[in-house]
Parts: sequence; structure tokens; C-alpha cells
Amino acid sequence: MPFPGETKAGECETPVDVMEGTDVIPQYYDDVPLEDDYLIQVPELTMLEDAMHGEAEPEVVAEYKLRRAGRRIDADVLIVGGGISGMQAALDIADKGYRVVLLDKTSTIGGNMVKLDKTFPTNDCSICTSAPKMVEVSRHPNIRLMTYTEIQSLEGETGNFTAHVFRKSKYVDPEKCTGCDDCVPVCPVEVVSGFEEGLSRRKAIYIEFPQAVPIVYTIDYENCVGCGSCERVCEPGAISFLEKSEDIEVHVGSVIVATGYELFEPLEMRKEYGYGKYPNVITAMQFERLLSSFGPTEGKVKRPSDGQRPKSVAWIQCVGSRSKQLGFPYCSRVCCMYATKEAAIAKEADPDIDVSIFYMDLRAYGKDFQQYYDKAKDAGVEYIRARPSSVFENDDGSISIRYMDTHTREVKDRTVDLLVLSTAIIPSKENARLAGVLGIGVDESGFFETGSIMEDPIQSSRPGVFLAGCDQGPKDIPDSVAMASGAAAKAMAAIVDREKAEPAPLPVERQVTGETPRVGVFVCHCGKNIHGFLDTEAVAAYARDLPYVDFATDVMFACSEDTIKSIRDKVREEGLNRVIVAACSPVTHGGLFQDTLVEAGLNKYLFEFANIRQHCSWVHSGNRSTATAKARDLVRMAVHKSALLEPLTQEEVSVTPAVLIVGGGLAGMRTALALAEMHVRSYVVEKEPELGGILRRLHTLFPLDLEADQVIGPLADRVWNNEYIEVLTSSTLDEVDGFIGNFEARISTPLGERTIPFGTAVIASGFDEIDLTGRYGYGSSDRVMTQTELEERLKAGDLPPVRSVVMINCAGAMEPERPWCCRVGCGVSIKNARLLKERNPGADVHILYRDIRMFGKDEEEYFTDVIENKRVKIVRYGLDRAPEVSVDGDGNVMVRVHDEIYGDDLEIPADLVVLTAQTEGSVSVDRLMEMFKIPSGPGRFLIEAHAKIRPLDFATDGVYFCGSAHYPKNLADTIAQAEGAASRAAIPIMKGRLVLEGITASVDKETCVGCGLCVAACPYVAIDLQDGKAVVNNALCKGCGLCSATCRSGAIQQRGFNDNQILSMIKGALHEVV
Amino acid sequence: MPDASAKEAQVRDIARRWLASGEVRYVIGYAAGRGNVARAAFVRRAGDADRLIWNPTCVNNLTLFLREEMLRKLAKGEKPDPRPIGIVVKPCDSKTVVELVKEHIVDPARVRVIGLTCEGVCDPKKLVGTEVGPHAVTADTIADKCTVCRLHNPLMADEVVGDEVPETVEDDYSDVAEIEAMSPEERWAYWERQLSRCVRCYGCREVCPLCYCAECVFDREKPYRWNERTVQLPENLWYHAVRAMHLAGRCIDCGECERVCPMDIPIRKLNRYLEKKAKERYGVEAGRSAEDAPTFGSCDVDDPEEFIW
Amino acid sequence: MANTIRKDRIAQLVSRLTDYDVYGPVEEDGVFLYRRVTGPPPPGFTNSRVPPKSIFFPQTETMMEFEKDGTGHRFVGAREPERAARKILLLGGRPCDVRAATFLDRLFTWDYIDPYYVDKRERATVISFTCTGPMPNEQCFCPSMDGSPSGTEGADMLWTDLGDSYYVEALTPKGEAILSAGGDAFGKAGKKDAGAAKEVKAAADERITRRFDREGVAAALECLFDDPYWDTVSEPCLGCGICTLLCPTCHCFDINDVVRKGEGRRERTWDTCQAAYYSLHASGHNPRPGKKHRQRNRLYHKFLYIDRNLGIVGCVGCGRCIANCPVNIDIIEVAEGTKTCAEARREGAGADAKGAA
Amino acid sequence: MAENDSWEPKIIGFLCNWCSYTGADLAGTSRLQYPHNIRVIKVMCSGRVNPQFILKAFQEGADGVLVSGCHPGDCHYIKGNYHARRKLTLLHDLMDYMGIDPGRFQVSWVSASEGHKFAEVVTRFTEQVKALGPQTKFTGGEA
Ligand SMILES: Cc1cc2nc3c(=O)[nH]c(=O)nc-3n(C[C@H](O)[C@H](O)[C@H](O)COP(=O)(O)OP(=O)(O)OC[C@H]3O[C@@H](n4cnc5c(N)ncnc54)[C@H](O)[C@@H]3O)c2cc1C
Ligand SMILES: Cc1cc2nc3c(=O)[nH]c(=O)nc-3n(C[C@H](O)[C@H](O)[C@H](O)COP(=O)(O)OP(=O)(O)OC[C@H]3O[C@@H](n4cnc5c(N)ncnc54)[C@H](O)[C@@H]3O)c2cc1C
Ligand code: SF4
Ligand code: SF4
Ligand code: SF4
Ligand code: SF4
Ligand code: SF4
Ligand code: SF4
Repeated sequence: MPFPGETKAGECETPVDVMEGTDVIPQYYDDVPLEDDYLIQVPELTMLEDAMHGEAEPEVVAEYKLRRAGRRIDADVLIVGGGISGMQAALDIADKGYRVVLLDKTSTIGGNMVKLDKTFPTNDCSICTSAPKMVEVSRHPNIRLMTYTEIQSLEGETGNFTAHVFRKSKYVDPEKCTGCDDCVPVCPVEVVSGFEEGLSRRKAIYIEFPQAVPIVYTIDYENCVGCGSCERVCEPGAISFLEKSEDIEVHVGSVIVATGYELFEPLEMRKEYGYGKYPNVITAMQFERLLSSFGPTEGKVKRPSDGQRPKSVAWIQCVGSRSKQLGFPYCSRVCCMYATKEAAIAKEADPDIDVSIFYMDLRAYGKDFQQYYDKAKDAGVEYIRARPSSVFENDDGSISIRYMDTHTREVKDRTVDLLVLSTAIIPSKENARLAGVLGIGVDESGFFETGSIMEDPIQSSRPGVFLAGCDQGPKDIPDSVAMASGAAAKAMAAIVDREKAEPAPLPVERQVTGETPRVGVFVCHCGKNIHGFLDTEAVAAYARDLPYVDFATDVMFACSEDTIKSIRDKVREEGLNRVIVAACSPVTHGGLFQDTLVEAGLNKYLFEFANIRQHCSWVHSGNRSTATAKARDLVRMAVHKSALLEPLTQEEVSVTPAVLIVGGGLAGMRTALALAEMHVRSYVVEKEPELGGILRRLHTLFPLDLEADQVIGPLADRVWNNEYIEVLTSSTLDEVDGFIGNFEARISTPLGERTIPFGTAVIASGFDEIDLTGRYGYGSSDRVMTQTELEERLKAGDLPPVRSVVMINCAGAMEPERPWCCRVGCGVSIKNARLLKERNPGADVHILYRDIRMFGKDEEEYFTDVIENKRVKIVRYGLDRAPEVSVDGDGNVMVRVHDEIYGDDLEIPADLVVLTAQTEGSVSVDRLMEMFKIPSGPGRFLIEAHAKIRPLDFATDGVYFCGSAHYPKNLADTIAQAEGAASRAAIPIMKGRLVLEGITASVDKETCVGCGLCVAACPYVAIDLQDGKAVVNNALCKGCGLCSATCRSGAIQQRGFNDNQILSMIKGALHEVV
Repeated sequence: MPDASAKEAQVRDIARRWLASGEVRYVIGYAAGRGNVARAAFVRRAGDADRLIWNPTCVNNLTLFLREEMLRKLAKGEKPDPRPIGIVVKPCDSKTVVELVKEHIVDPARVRVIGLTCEGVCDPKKLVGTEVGPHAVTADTIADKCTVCRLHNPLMADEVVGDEVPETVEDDYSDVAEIEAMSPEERWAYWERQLSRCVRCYGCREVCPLCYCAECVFDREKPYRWNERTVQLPENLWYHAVRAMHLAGRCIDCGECERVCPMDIPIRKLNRYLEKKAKERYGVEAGRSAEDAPTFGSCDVDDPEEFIW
Repeated sequence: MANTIRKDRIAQLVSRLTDYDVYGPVEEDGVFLYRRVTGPPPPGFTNSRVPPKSIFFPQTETMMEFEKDGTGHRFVGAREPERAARKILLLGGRPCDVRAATFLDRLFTWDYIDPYYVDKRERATVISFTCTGPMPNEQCFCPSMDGSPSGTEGADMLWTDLGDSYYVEALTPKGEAILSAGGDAFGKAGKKDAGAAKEVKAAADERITRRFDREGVAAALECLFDDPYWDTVSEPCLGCGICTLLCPTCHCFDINDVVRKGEGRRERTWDTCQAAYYSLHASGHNPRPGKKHRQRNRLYHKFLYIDRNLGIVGCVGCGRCIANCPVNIDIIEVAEGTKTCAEARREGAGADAKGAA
Repeated sequence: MAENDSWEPKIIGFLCNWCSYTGADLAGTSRLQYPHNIRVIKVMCSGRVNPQFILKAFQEGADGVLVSGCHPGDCHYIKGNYHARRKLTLLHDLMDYMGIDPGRFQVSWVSASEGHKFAEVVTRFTEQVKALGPQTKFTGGEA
């Protein structure tokens, strides 16, 4: 029931935009202001009555009323799902200056990625790479984060959608909760933890994991008994049974759906694999939790049955996937690699452990995957090619696996202490409902349907609604992230003409240079969290006597609104020019206090944090006096440093509004078109006379059997005719100068030399087949050709009928010199085998292969179809016995191969041998590397800034890439990447100005001798030698300080962390004031 | 030694030729010194070329003066003179030139190198008390650095003087191994004694061709004094440890620092230890090629890290 | 009425000097240095690398102690460093170094009486040893600087090596005090001993080959201040400061406040005019910016300014700076060179004058 | 030494902002307990740690110095920890060679999720430094 005078959703005449209208500090945006009781549900009412014994009621209610605002939110894009995909899409849009509403149905963002321990193939720590993204999302002024929220309906159309979302109450006031965890021990209710995959239990009040964002505890009302224990111990009074769930109306122009995946519950295969029956059979995700250092076993692998360290572990692959019977005919795409990763990590942690993987085809198709797999084999991971038929439990809890040896055809048993099932990535069970709500389609497996997998992999079946990440099909993290950026680009089309979010105006900064330091110190009690374990008052009193300290006090909660205000006041009243807060941690609260300084008119770099909670009171809670002494030291160190702090300026540079795209293949063209949709101008530089890249040479394309010309022709026309795109064919780049925002290129075109200024660049230089001359009979007979050559012949229609065709896959691949997998070869060979078979029904077609790597959705199905229905013969060969091709004097071609599975030596006379050749990045990459200061790795494939979370960026700012220049790719992945790269490249341009890092390096010209050591050390190529002196480009410097640590004479210093500041902290740490 | 004097004549000829043609501004070479060590000569006129000498007293590394010229600030009103500087180097010294080129201090276009082949020179300290004169290089007189020198033919020379000498010994770092073999207490006792003696004249730094910082950290006053002027063990230890780190992977073992040290401190033993370690661990060698990456400006994914937890 | 002492009795003598801290030369890693000793100097001792001035004027010396916080923000209090009360005995000074001490005596009591130096000097008794064995060597030129290898200036005793024993001459009451403290450690010297000692001294004089005629150097310096001569002279100089730090008469120091572990000391440390920072002003201006200015200063100071101010010459002819200079700069050559150069300039000027006329 | 019983080592810890500092935070959030001796100095990257800082800390009287950064490959700045590893390994070598207790200097890789590892590293390192006793070699004096 609405309060009198209150309007209901939809009736609101003058919508109040809380993002602009209220006094809420942006980083605390998680939950929109509270609403009246019109949606209160019964359990809440009961709890409410229980909890409120009348006393505080009027004030509490009054307080909530004050903070109440409209229940309509106007934004630009709605993103459903806050996994890595949703977060990436949100950041990409928000960074362009548009407003995003991001919702997640759980109480935190992060999705499945945060559950993983490490990530293949770089073994990056998963939480370490996602946590900064999560924080970035929560602090972004243009992102409104709503956790514990689900979408109820979506009406309208592109440019004008209205969504109703339902935000469940957490019963904890996000602005008061300090994340201290005091409530958890007192909660009497324990439930199984979903986050921990059932491996441990949590309380009814909980956070999912320590790094959850927002760090706000949640009462799960289904399990809460309403005892009020937590409320009694919560010092800041954050528990509020009064807080209500609410329905919010969200108005946006586009929608991105990034709801991710679920995992196949192997209960269905209980009979075969014993999951749910035997305690020591677990899923791979459970194994990830066992490996995770913040998991239930703190990273030590233990068997569920008895907590013992397993001495042997086996993985069974494709549990649920590649199975028509279960309804998941596709390949889950990541399982081979995650099993490899899990086994290798287990082996690394305990060299005595036996690890084995039962697999069908090892799909190491991605960049560095094959090398990762090779390394795991070297490290002692055993790969057994077999599909186990059943498993059973022994008395000691160990598990025996029964399987047929593919070579000997014998039935064997292997007994292991722990069995891990690599379960399929499956669509969420609620996808059907969700699809209904969103008005989009699902495919036969239950994933969301795309416009066209080969032409528009990001578009859902409803205009204006786009897909990102695993909800469209299984993917690894970088592919999810790339697709998310792509979705961000697509979502821009409908909103690009809207006005951007205006950043709040800031007070004028007070000039403090030259003033004597006047330091203010605020020592936080954090309720009992600090004060309970050390004497905060004594610390504050001590601080008062330290040099340069003009003001010091202890406060109950430093982050509470009243303290923030008092900090602002003190800065003004006392003329403070440095502020120190001694409290929890700069990681969670540093930004808040820096913002406070800015609001008080001080440069944000004049703030210093003394970490006396996470680093002191909590870890020394057993000894009050040492904890107090340490806190004093920490404050003293902070004072020493702060006296030397200097205001830093974050320079701004303007950005030339154009993108240079190198390469006019599929990737380059799709990038240009995606940019054009965002109204961003681009130049496509193509060295060949025509656009289209390798596709121009191809005949048809798997898995949809489209004609390449049908794909590329219309695309090229659209590119040529687009007003935002200028195409320069037969043109080459001669020189590139400048840096992000302000590059300039000299380009030779058929019409003479052109100089083109641009703000960012996308490298889409593609790939080529390697030269196989002299190998596999290539070059010695015109009956031996590569797949591309075959395609050309097919396209030209001049291939004579054939009777026996042999395709040799992995020609030149997976060898020591070129260890990678060419990723598209399997698909190409299967497609062409089928084509030849169709044209020559009587012919024998053999594919000699090493692994069939038809990964992901659609491809596996395509493969099964060809093998089952087209009678193409496949022969598996081993690396040690590569097929041999011989040509006799009469030009007859014979292929000899050892069949690894059946053990036979085959001799196949062939009238056509097709080599699926290894691929390599374009030769032009060598020059591009120099010009753009970008790196490339083995095979001249470009190296991304971060293999997992920055898959389209270079470490060098302002330069991005996509397509097969990075690694061979199929069309869908190329397009997703191209659109993603467009999004990345558009960010600086749509921002218009770049605010540069304040913590950068600076060179003292007098002391620098120009030895160039810093130039060599800088990972961002931010330093140049000019006239024998180092010169730092602030636009490129990221403030890591490597240069400072490397320069012998200290001529180059890292601002904010200069030698003097660090040395004063060293002294401060070691010397008491006497 | 007839060979030496023949080489000496050749050096003079080349210098004379270069000076006469005006292709070099001046030639840095050796001249007879007092006692048993040659002196640096700065020959500006073809007519003075005969001041140059070459004999086993030419132990010093003249590249120091080359980098000094390269880093010299032009005097007020002085016009930059584009002509290169000529310099006489031994093979070991030529490594310095390489290292200085690598470190962008010497522009290869601004130097012309007369490189001598060499099988060793004398250690002046081993000659103290003997008659002054051209000494023979014998097992008793040879400079320590020459006994482990692996380079007998100059790198990067414009003109080579002397016939190619076959490269001999592999350096086994036995001097370093001697110390490594000691117990930690003995090692400390050894270095404590040696470093307590240092008077911090900074001769070792001043003579080092690779200590060319415009302001050395040990002279730094502002905004912070890294090391006190105090000449006592803590400061001396700090000086030597830091300097060793600054030379790590750069020192080309010309031995100048040890030669000039008035307190006979075995500085090479410090530098050579890190040289050995840098080679063992990272495969880096100073002065090998100007194209090599600097030891501390580069890194490798597979660098060893056995002591790290 | 001189005495003798058998070399094997010296340890006994030292043990009897219970209220003295005894310093003498010892060999450490091939270098002679002054350290606390209990016995006679080792055979074959040459000039120490660091002169014994370090006993009265240590390289680093605490002048005052104070309490401050770690960054020096707050001054809490100061106190005098504890001073030793014990007597000092220098057992084995070289005549040149000991003579140099008289130079420092003048210097440290000239316009201001330096309490740190004077205190130690007053507590000290100095025994000089006539140069024998490897000394004098090819670097020595003390006679040219008015000294002698058996010189007694500044010494309280002079001992001359006679093989198994020393010929002992007490020169001052302080020296006498040693004699009486030593008691029967000393023996009476006979005529033969006196004769032998005389021979040893004469032989030492003989061995000095290096000669330096400093006549005219001061005058030459007077007219060479801005001469390009200094460019040539200093061209190879490194500015390391070995020459000055090791010189027995050099006496410049630098005062610094050093705070470590919360305890502060005001220290003075030897400085060298050869270092660029020596004359660097806080403003950044350096009146002696180049090597040539600094080399020039060394010569002017030793042969002109000190002479002008105190009537003494700043060199005693120990030869350390010559022996230890890394680049072979030889103070005699440079000083002699000034004369030739001044001569040439005068002639040149004469010629010019003639030409003009 | 009787007073050694009450002696507590002073340890300086340089932690990189992105991994180890956050890992130390996690140790706190997880309420793990470790010895109090460490005083943390935050740096943006372990690669910022100049070997001179470590030697200086010893000279100023630290008994132990710990540097901790992201695991190899995880560096926020791509390869800062690789650079750190080179410099600090050679410094560790040098300390060993000079007989100056290399055990007083430790490097570790602690990720943001390794609160436990951080606590373990600090505990182990503190014990190691305690066993070595007060550091006097760099300070030239008594403890
Ligand atoms: C065992 C295992 C190991 C793996 N290891 C690796 C690896 O090493 N390297 C690698 O690259 N990849 C790995 N992966 C794959 C990786 O997990 C995925 O690529 C990645 O997590 C996909 O992210 P996403 O954002 O698309 O989906 P998710 O992570 O599933 O995120 C979806 C988000 O949407 C939210 N959501 C769902 N439904 C709704 C709704 N209706 N309303 C609101 N919010 C909703 C969810 O709560 C969640 O936060 C692994 C996968 C598994 C199963
Ligand atoms: C034989 C074969 C068959 C395939 N079949 C299929 C299939 O059936 N289905 C499927 O999904 N995928 C298939 N693929 C993969 C598909 O071709 C790629 O996904 C796609 O072509 C990649 O496009 P791209 O733009 O990244 O690279 P490219 O097509 O290689 O384009 C790169 C362009 O950049 C230009 N260029 C390079 N350097 C410069 C420079 N310095 N300056 C200017 N221009 C430059 C080149 O000339 C070229 O035009 C196949 C690949 C091969 C090799
Ligand atoms: S490392 Fe130092 S001295 Fe060398 S170029 Fe860089 S800033 Fe200049
Ligand atoms: S701080 Fe880092 S990014 Fe910046 S110039 Fe130095 S090394 Fe490069
Ligand atoms: S040359 Fe010798 S005495 Fe002088 S600073 Fe170097 S090591 Fe010390
Ligand atoms: S450190 Fe010594 S040996 Fe090495 S280059 Fe310098 S002077 Fe030569
Ligand atoms: S010691 Fe180090 S800082 Fe000093 S000059 Fe040598 S390299 Fe430069
Ligand atoms: S100037 Fe040279 S020779 Fe003269 S006293 Fe000093 S060190 Fe000895």
C-alpha cells in the first residue's frame, strides 16, 4: 500500500533521477534508496514486528523517509548479470560516459570466475584479476550497481525500453555495514554454501566470499529465524529488518544479457559416475574451490570423505557434454583446459600425486593452450584416451574407474583417491523463463539464440537486446570478455545521440605547495573492530605529538557520513593540508577518503592511509599493548610520509576523434562498421587492392556452409559506402608517431602519401598459412595443395573429379618450432571433406588428424553430422609418426600413416592430398610492432595486455587488436572480437579527453645521464631518450615505479612514492620519537 | 719487447694519420708515466703522436676519459665539435666501449677506436720497489685481471693493432670461489676487515668508466642523503654493497677500481661475484654486445627464484 | 745519555704503560695502518697508507650528541660526547708524519683552538722512528721540505733501529716519562750504540734520491692563477681525493648531523678539496666547478696560502700522494712545472712587450 | 644474552598494492594471527623496490626486510615482479657472499587471495629473523 500522496511506478510525473539528484556518494551506489512498503511480503512483515520492539521506531522510519527517492531510474543501458562479461560490458559503456544499470541476482557481482582458483593458460590468479574489476565497477560514477536484484519484465523497443526489476532486501544498510563480520559468529542458522558448491556451510547472514562487492552482508530471509542476534552485536547498527524489497522501473535504450552459465549436475549420471553416491566423486568446480586459497580448505586439496590428502586424482572429461542423449550435444569448450589446469596445479602443489585425465579429444584450441597442455604432460599429468563406462567405490573410499583402453581394446580399472567430473557448461535452468521476460529466443540446447552465429553472434533475437558471455554458449574468460566489449559496442547504437552523464562539479583545489605540512589524523575505532583490540584514543593522543601534526582525534566510524563531514570541516577550520585516516584499509576505503579531500578542496594525493585494522587490530587481536604500539608506529610512518606528500596533477589531453584500423579483412571491416554505429570515424588501411582478407580466397564456411563471397561481398560494400569510414586499399603504413589520443600516421596510398591523425588504433592484420614447401610432398606434385588452395580451386570450379582424397591436419603444427594449434583447421578439413564427398559420392575421403578440435557450440554437432552421415574416414596419427606423402615417377601420390587407435599402418593412394597448414601472424607484424610499440609472441601473434581480462588491449594505451592477428579464429569469434575492439577503441574517443594518471614518473634533467636503463625497464614504453635525457610521456606512464627502482642515480622518481617518501617511512618505522 | 714497440709504432702511425687528416679531434692514448704505470695522454696534434706509447705499463683503462668527454657539458659559447674522438684501447677496455654504447653514453659515430691485441699487462702494485722501466709480463708481474681475461682481441675497433691472439682461458672465478667456500662467519670477518679500512676517497668510483652518474647517490644531498659522510663500517658497507649492485651485470672487470684503491681493498672480488652470478642466473655478460639488453632493465619469465617463498 | 731497548722487551714496555693507549703500525692485507698494539712495529714497516694524523684527528669524530626524532623534526637535547681521559702513545711514527703533526698543531690552534684535536694531542706522547728497512723509498723527499728521515720535530722520543735493539733518545719530558715508566725495559746506550745510530741516520739520508727545489714555486704561483697550465695538469685528474685524504698535513673536514636509531651525533669527517661537492654552496653555485680549479687549489693551498698565513709549507715530503695517485699526477712535477711555466709566460710577456715596442 | 629473551625483531615489509597488500588485508579480514613485528610500506609494485631501500632499512636498524609481490605472471604492471625478482635475487646473493645474513631478507609472492599464505610467510620469516638475533652488521653497533 502506498503512503498517501505517493505515486506508483509509471505514474511518476517528474521522475527524480537519483543518480544526479541525491547526496549519495557515488561508490555507495549499490542499493537504490529505500522505498515504501507497497511490495512488502509476508515474511518481512513478521520479521519486522519481531525485530522492532517499538523503541527506536519513529527515528528509524524518519531516517529512511529522508533517504527515500523516486523508484524510477533513467539510464542508458541495462545489463543483466554481473559476471566477468556483465562487468566488462558495464565498464565499457560507463567509460564512454553513458549510464549503466547493472544487476545481479546474487548478493555480489563476480559470477563464476571468482570461484576459480587460477585460470588457464596463464595460471593467473582468478580473484586477483577479477577483484580490481569488481571494485572498479562499484566505484564507477556512471554505473549503478544493484545486487540481489532480478528482472521482471522488459517492454518497449530499441532506444526506449522499460524494465521492471525487483530488488530483494538484504536487511542490512549498505551505508552502515563496515564488513566487520561481527554478525556472522552469532547467527545460529547454518546453511549449505552455494558459493562453495556445497563443500561448506555459511550462516543466514553472510557474504559470499571475502572480496565480495559490495561488501555488505546479506540476511537470507528464507533461512533467517529472526532472532535478532546479529542486530544486537552490530555496532554501526547496520542490520535493519525494516529495509524493504522493492520494484524499480528502469528506463534504458538498450539491454545486454550476460547471465552466464550453470553447470551440469552429474546427479543424472549418478549410475555411471557415482556423483552424489560416493563422497569422493566431485565436480571440477568443487575442485576449483578446493584449490582456492580462500576456499573451504584454504587451498589444500582434501578428500571429502575423510579430509585426507589424495595421492591420486583422475578427471573424467565431457561429463554431460557432447552427449545427445542428455540434450547437450555441443562441446563445453573449456573443460579440457580447466582439467589440465587443475591437474597441473595439483601436481605442482604435491609432486608425488598421480594425476590422470580421461578424455576423448584434447581440445587445446586456443592461444597458448597447446603449449599449456604440453607443459602439463611434461609435468607428469597422464592423459588417457578413453571414455570410462562406470566407476565404483572401494572400502577405503577410493574410486575405481572402468574403461576400455583404446589401443589394446582391453577393459581396465584404475583406482584413485579422488575423482573429478568435468561437467558440462549448460544454459541456466531459468533461461526459458528469462527469455520469456526478455522477449528473446533460446536455441535447441537452451542457450540464448543469436541473430546469426556467423554474422551477428552478439545480437539476440530481439532488436536492442544483446548477448555477452556464456549465456549464448560456452566460452572461456577472454572470449567472454571480448564478446562483452562487443555487446557494449552494439548497445551504443541506440543511445549514442543521447547526452552523456555529467560529472559532478568539483570545488576549486587549494594550493598548498610551499606551505608547512599541517597534518590531520583521524583514528577510527571501527566500533570494536579496532578499538576492541588496541587503544585508539592513545594512538590519537600519540599522533597529536608527532611532528607536523596539527590535529588528531579518534572517531567511532571514519567512513560514516558524520565523520566524513567532520574531516571536511577540520580541513577548513584547522587549515589542514594533509590528512591521514588510520582505519581499515586503503583498498576498500582509500578512494572514499580521497574523494573527501577533493570535496574539501584538497588534492587527493595529500591523503595517506594507516592500515590499523586489517594489518593490525585484527591480526594481533590477542595482545592489546603490542597492537597499540604497532598502530602507533603505523601512524607515525604515515605522518612521516604525509609530510612529504605533494599535490599531483592529473593532466588532461584531448583525443583526435578517429580510429586507424590496420587490415581490411573480416576483423578490420567489422571493427569499422561497429565504430560507425557509434558514430566514430575510422580509416581502414589495407595493403591489398581489395577488402576481405583471407576470406576472399575461401569458397564456403563452416559450420553454416555459407558462401564466403556472400559474407564478404555485402560487407565490403557496406564498408565502402559508410559515411564514417574511409577505406585506403593498396596502402601501407610507413610511420606512426605519438601516443594515445594523438597519433599520426604516414601512409603510402596509390594516390600518394597521406598523413592521418587519429586517436586510437586497431590492429587487424590477420594471418597466413605457413609455407610447407618440401614437406608432405608439397611442391612436388600439383595433387598436393593446402586447404586455401583447395578452396580457391573449389571456388573457381576447376577441380576435376576425385576418387581418393587424403587431408592431413596439423601440417606444420604442434611441432617444437610451431607448437600451437591452428584452431580453424579441423573445421576447415571437415567442411571440405564433406564438400568433396558430396561432389564425389563414390570417393574415399580420409582425414588424418591428431585431435578433433571442434570446440564450442555448433561445431561439435557439425562434426558428428559429417562423420555419421557423410562417411568420411578419420584416422588419428601421433606426433612421433607423422604421415608421409610420396610421389612416384608417374606422379602417383601415396600417403602412409600409422593409425594410432587401431594400430594399423595404412597406405592410401590419393589423387588429392590436402594439407591443413599451420598458420602464422602476418609478416607485416614485425614493422607494426616497432611503429606502435606493441609486442608479439610465437608465430608473430600479437600479445594482449592481459590474457584474461584485457584480451583486446595492448599494454600500450590506445592500441587494440582483433581477429586472427591475435590468434587464428573462426568467424564468430573474429566478429565478437572486432566489435569488442571497436568498443575499446571508442572509449578514449567518446570520452573526448583523457585524464592521465597522477602517480607518474618524473625526470630530473640535471641528474639524468641518459643511460636508458629506465627506457628498457618501463613496461609501457613510456620513456624516450631525447637529447641524452630520459623523457616520460605522462599519457603512457602507469606509475609502476620500475624506472625509479632501476635508475642508479635516482634521476627518475615515481611521484607519490619517491625515494624520499619511502626512506622517510623506513626511518619512521624504525625510530620511535624520543 | 720488439712486439710491443712495433705495436707502439703502429699506434703512433694511426694516431698521426687520424690527426693529420683531421678526422678526429684528439686521440686519447698512453704516454710514459712516472713509475710503473702509464699515463693518459691527450694528443691533439699529429706532431705529438710520438708521445704515445704501448708497453706492459699500459694497465689503465682510458675509456673513462672518453665517457667524460661524451658527457661533458659544453662551455658557454662553445660550439659542438662533431669530429670523433680517437682512443687507444686494450681488448678489456674495448668492452667498456661496448657497454658505454649499450648504455647510450657513447655514440659510436663519435668515437674512433685503435684496438690493440693484448696478452696481459703488469700490475703496478706488483712492481712496487722494483726499478722503473718497461717490465716484462711474467707470472709474477701480470695483473690479476689479465689472468682471467677471456678477450685478447678488441671488439668494436676501427683499426686493430697486432696479430690476432688466440683466446685462451675460461674464467673459473676461483678468486670468488675462495670466498664462497668460506663459512658465513668467515665471509663476514673478511669483508668487515676489508671494508672497515675504506677511507671512502671514492677513487674506485671516480676511476670507474661505468660510474658516470651526473650525481652519484653517495653525493646526493637533496632531497635526501642516502648515505652519511661518516667513514665507519655501516656507511662503508652500504657504499660497497650499493655500488656493487649498481655495477651488477655492467662491470667489465677492467680492474681499475681495485688498482687505484689506496687501501688495497679487493673490490674486484665483489664485482666479479655479481658478474659471475649474473652470468649464471641470467646469461648476461657485460660488454659483449651493444645490442644486449641491460641486466636490470630486462627480465625473463624463467629467471630462477629459488630463494623466494 | 741516551738509552736502548731490546726489541724483545718492547712488549714488556707496553705492558707497563698501563695508563696509555698505545698505537703503532700493523700490517693488514698488505697495508700498514695505525692500530692499537701491544708490541713493536713489525719488521719492514713502510709509511702507513693513512697517516697517523688519524689518531689526533680521526676521519670521523663525534663532536656532540643529541636526541632527535628519526626525521630530525624535533630536537630534544644535546650533550658532549664522552671524552677519554687516558694518555695516548704513538709508538712508531715516521719523522715526516710526526713533523706534519706540528703543522696541524699550528693549524688547529691558529685563530680558533680546536678542543677535539688539542685534547688528544695534549694527551699524546709521540715516538718517532728513524727511517730504516724499506724506508726511505723512491717517493720520499722530506729533506727538500726541510725534514729528515731522522728528524725529531714534533717527537717526544726518537728510536733508531740497531738490529736487535733500538737506540732511544728522549727529547721532551713526555719522552722522559716513558723512560721512567719503562724502567728496566730500557737499557743504557753505549758509545757504540750512539755511533751505530749515527750511521743508520746518515744512511737514511743517503737513500733519498728525489729532490725538489721549491724555491720560486710560491712566486710562480702568484702569477699563474688563470693560466691554462692548470687545464693540462688536471686533464687526467679523477677528483677522487686520494691525494688529500692520505696527506698528513691535509686537514679539511665537513660537519654533519647524523641521526640513526633516534640518536643523533654531530660528526666531523675528513673532506677533500678534490671533490666537486667540497665547495658546492647550498645555492647550487660552485666557485671551484672544475677539476682544474680543484687541482690548482691543492697546489696553492700547500705552497702559497698556508705559507702566507702561517709561514709554513703544506707538504712534508712523505710522497703518499705521488705513490697513490691513480693517474700519476706528481706534486713535484706539477710544482716544478709552475716554475717553468711562469718562466715561459714571463718570456712570452717580455717578447710581447718587445713586439709591441 | 638475557635481554634477548625480550628482544623483538623489527621487520620492514614492502608490499605491492595489487596483490600482497590486499593479501595482507585478507589475512586481517580472515582474523588470522601473525607476529606483530612487521611494519608495512605500501608500494605500487614490487618492481618499485630499489635494492637500496633494503640496505637502507638494515642500516637504519631493521632486523629483517620482506618484499612481497604478485605471483610471476600476475603483475598488475605486466612484468614488474620479474624485474624485482632479478634485482632482489642478486641482492640476496650479494648478502650471502658478504656474510651479511641473507636470511634477514626475504621475497615472497602472495596473491590477493592468499591471506593464509601472507600470515604464514610473516610468521615463518619472523621466526627466521628471531633465530638470527639482533642485526648489528649494518648498524655497526650493539643491538
Ligand atoms: C570448472 C571451471 C573452470 C574454468 N576455468 C577457466 C579458466 O581457467 N580459464 C578461463 O578462461 N575460463 C575458465 N572457465 C570458464 C569461465 O568460468 C567463464 O568463461 C566465465 O566465468 C564466463 O563469465 P560470464 O560472465 O559469461 O558468466 P558468469 O560467470 O556465469 O556470470 C553470470 C552472472 O550473471 C548472474 N545472473 C545469472 N542469472 C541472472 C538473472 N536472471 N538476473 C540477474 N543476474 C543473473 C549470475 O549471478 C552471475 O553473477 C571455467 C569454467 C568452469 C566451469
Ligand atoms: C583455409 C581457411 C579456411 C577457413 N574457413 C573458415 C570457416 O569455414 N569458418 C570460419 O568461421 N572461419 C574460417 N576460417 C577462419 C577465418 O578466415 C578467419 O576467422 C578470418 O578470416 C579472420 O579475419 P581477419 O580479418 O582477422 O584476418 P585476415 O582475413 O587475414 O585479414 C587481414 C587483412 O589485413 C591485411 N593486412 C595485414 N597487414 C597489413 C598492413 N601492415 N597494412 C595493411 N593491411 C594489412 C591483409 O592484407 C588482410 O587483408 C578459415 C581460415 C582459413 C585459413
Ligand atoms: S635510468 Fe636514470 S640516468 Fe638513466 S636515462 Fe633513466 S633517468 Fe636517466
Ligand atoms: S613509472 Fe612505470 S610506467 Fe611510468 S615511466 Fe616509470 S616504468 Fe614506465
Ligand atoms: S678506492 Fe678504496 S679506499 Fe677509496 S673509496 Fe674505494 S674502496 Fe674505499
Ligand atoms: S667496477 Fe672496477 S672493474 Fe668494474 S668497470 Fe668499474 S673500474 Fe672497472
Ligand atoms: S656508484 Fe652508482 S650512483 Fe655512484 S656513480 Fe657509480 S653507478 Fe652512479
Ligand atoms: S702533499 Fe703529498 S707528499 Fe706532501 S705531505 Fe701530502 S701526501 Fe705527502
